[in-house]
Amino acid sequence: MAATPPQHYTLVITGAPYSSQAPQTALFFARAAIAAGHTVDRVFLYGDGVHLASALSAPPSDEAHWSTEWAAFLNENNIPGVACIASALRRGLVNESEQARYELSASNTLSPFVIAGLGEWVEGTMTSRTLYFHSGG
Amino acid sequence: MAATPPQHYTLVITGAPYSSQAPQTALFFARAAIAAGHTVDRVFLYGDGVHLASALSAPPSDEAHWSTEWAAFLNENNIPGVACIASALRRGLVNESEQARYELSASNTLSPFVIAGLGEWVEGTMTSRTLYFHSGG
Amino acid sequence: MSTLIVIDQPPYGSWAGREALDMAFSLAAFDQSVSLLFTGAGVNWLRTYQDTQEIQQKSVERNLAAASVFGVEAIYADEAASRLYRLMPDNTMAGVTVIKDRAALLRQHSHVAFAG
Amino acid sequence: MSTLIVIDQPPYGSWAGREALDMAFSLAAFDQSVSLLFTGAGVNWLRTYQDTQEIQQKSVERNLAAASVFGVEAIYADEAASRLYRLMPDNTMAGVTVIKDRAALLRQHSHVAFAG
Amino acid sequence: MSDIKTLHILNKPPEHPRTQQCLEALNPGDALLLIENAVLAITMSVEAEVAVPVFALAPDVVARGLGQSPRGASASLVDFPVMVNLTASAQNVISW
Amino acid sequence: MSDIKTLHILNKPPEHPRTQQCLEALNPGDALLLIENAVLAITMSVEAEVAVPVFALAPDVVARGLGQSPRGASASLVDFPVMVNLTASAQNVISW
Repeated sequence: MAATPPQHYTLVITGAPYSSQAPQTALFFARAAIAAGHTVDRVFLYGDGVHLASALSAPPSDEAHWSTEWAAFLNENNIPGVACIASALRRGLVNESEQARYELSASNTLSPFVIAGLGEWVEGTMTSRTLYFHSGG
Repeated sequence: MAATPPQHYTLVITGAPYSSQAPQTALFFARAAIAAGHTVDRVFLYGDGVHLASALSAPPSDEAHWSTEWAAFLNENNIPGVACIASALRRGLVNESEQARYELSASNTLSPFVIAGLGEWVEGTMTSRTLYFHSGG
Repeated sequence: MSTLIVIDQPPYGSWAGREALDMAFSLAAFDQSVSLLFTGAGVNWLRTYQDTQEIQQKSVERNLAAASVFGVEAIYADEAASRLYRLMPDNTMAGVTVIKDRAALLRQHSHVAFAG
Repeated sequence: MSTLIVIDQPPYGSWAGREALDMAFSLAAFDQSVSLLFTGAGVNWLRTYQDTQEIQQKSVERNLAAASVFGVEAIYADEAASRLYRLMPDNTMAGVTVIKDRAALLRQHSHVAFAG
Repeated sequence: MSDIKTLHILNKPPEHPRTQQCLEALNPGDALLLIENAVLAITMSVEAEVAVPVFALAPDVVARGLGQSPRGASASLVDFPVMVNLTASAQNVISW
Repeated sequence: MSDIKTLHILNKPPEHPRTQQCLEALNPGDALLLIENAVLAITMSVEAEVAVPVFALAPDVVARGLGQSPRGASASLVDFPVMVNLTASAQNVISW
């Protein structure tokens, strides 16, 4: 197959790890895209997908740890990972400033993931090819 | 309709709040069961249902806060609320002892919810009528 | 670029549709072209007289009524699904365009995103 | 009391089936009577030669093979679903009982719990 | 009421594969309770297709704009106290 | 490859209502990529029912014990690099 010209991607993940396969498929896709010379502009977590950004996940040691695998990939490739703030607040994912604002007992966002608005997704749709990784039903 | 003899219930919730309607239906059911003189022996959170026990959820102020509504109901009626430890650890719900064991940055279990094993559910199936509140697809 | 947001899940049983609606409103807020398609069990979003007081959720009917104000270009409903769920002109909210050819509608948009 | 755990979702795409299997193993560990029913797309749990290395998940085939060791009484598969997914004796794991009448099986158990 | 053998509680929309499996599992003496997304089945008169009593949870029915039952519908609307009674008086309960 | 108008990526099992909607939306010039739960569709030879090229993601196929394609199957197995190429060369992509 002929190589395609370099593309810019925004990847949107709406399925949670350990509930759907979405974060795994998206990670394998992202690695292959980078390897092929494409650019991943950002990863946007929406709906149940925000759970991927949890710093408190502790799967059994003989299972893959999808949050830390994603975090390492984002760090290595300097890719922003953004969890939608509205989805995150409802589902108990907060950073330090939201912890303070809502007077919560802790924060639990895994670096380098950040929390921001849907504007990040809108920007993605305007400037890059946006692909969705949903729960598989 | 004739009143039925008092029953003991175990309620199992497998759907997450702000993702499924399961925790809401289960709460309305539990309130009605108590009001009718039945006993709710325990509420068991399994799978995505463990997110109900998060202490960090912050829904918009004009929406119901299902975690705190459930916590208040459990406190008022002295009902144990148990999140399955295996489901919880994968999904980033931990108490202080699991935080210490896995060297995590915080704990996020809302009192009076506790984290325990599937034995609590097995006990429920043996001694009380066990009802399931799943995600509605 | 024109975006079509597709909602094929019924209201209240899950949050996926609400969050898809937020996506549509957000695009509209940034002056991007966006329309909504309700299909499958999703057409039940469009029924009138939704009274959600007893389930303690906000009515999606009220949210949707604001769609055109927010700049959403069109609200489409799949004809077959509307018929299946007995949605008629007298119990369907105003401003909905019933369509027969979903595939053609998808082709007309350069970007399609499903709820959930 | 006898429990039937029903798995109607395929493996790997979601965790509901895995967690239902843990429920079955847990009942068996407490010496409770428990059986498994695979139906719908769930029958795909029963196919042989599952090689999950590339998706980095543990094979459910290996888990299921341990069911009888753990004390699960029976593994049932719905006949119509098995036929639909072309599960034949030569590509179905050993120890599975194919059944035609799901309703009768449900009636035979005092406690039925679905995956997810 | 105390004659219910198995109470089937369904919360999935009509298109969901579990809905068909539920309807096929209904036996004489059982009852079907529609809650959450499953109340949408009354728009297609599911109660005319099954041979057991059909109940629908009123708060879910009203929320979805189905408080005025479609013509011909005969599902009995019940509130949470009646749902509790149904579960307490049935021999078995299956949540689909 | 660069001739794909819309690449349809399906990850739902055959019974899921979105699968039927996806199959009905396929147009000449499109392609269908089965991933995750959707690869189960090759057991029922879905590629014989649709008039567009059908691809299936190999890691998902192999995980589900379908590495030895059933007789008559003609979906092309692809790896992640090819999936990337497909998405990069299609005019539009829809994730069902």
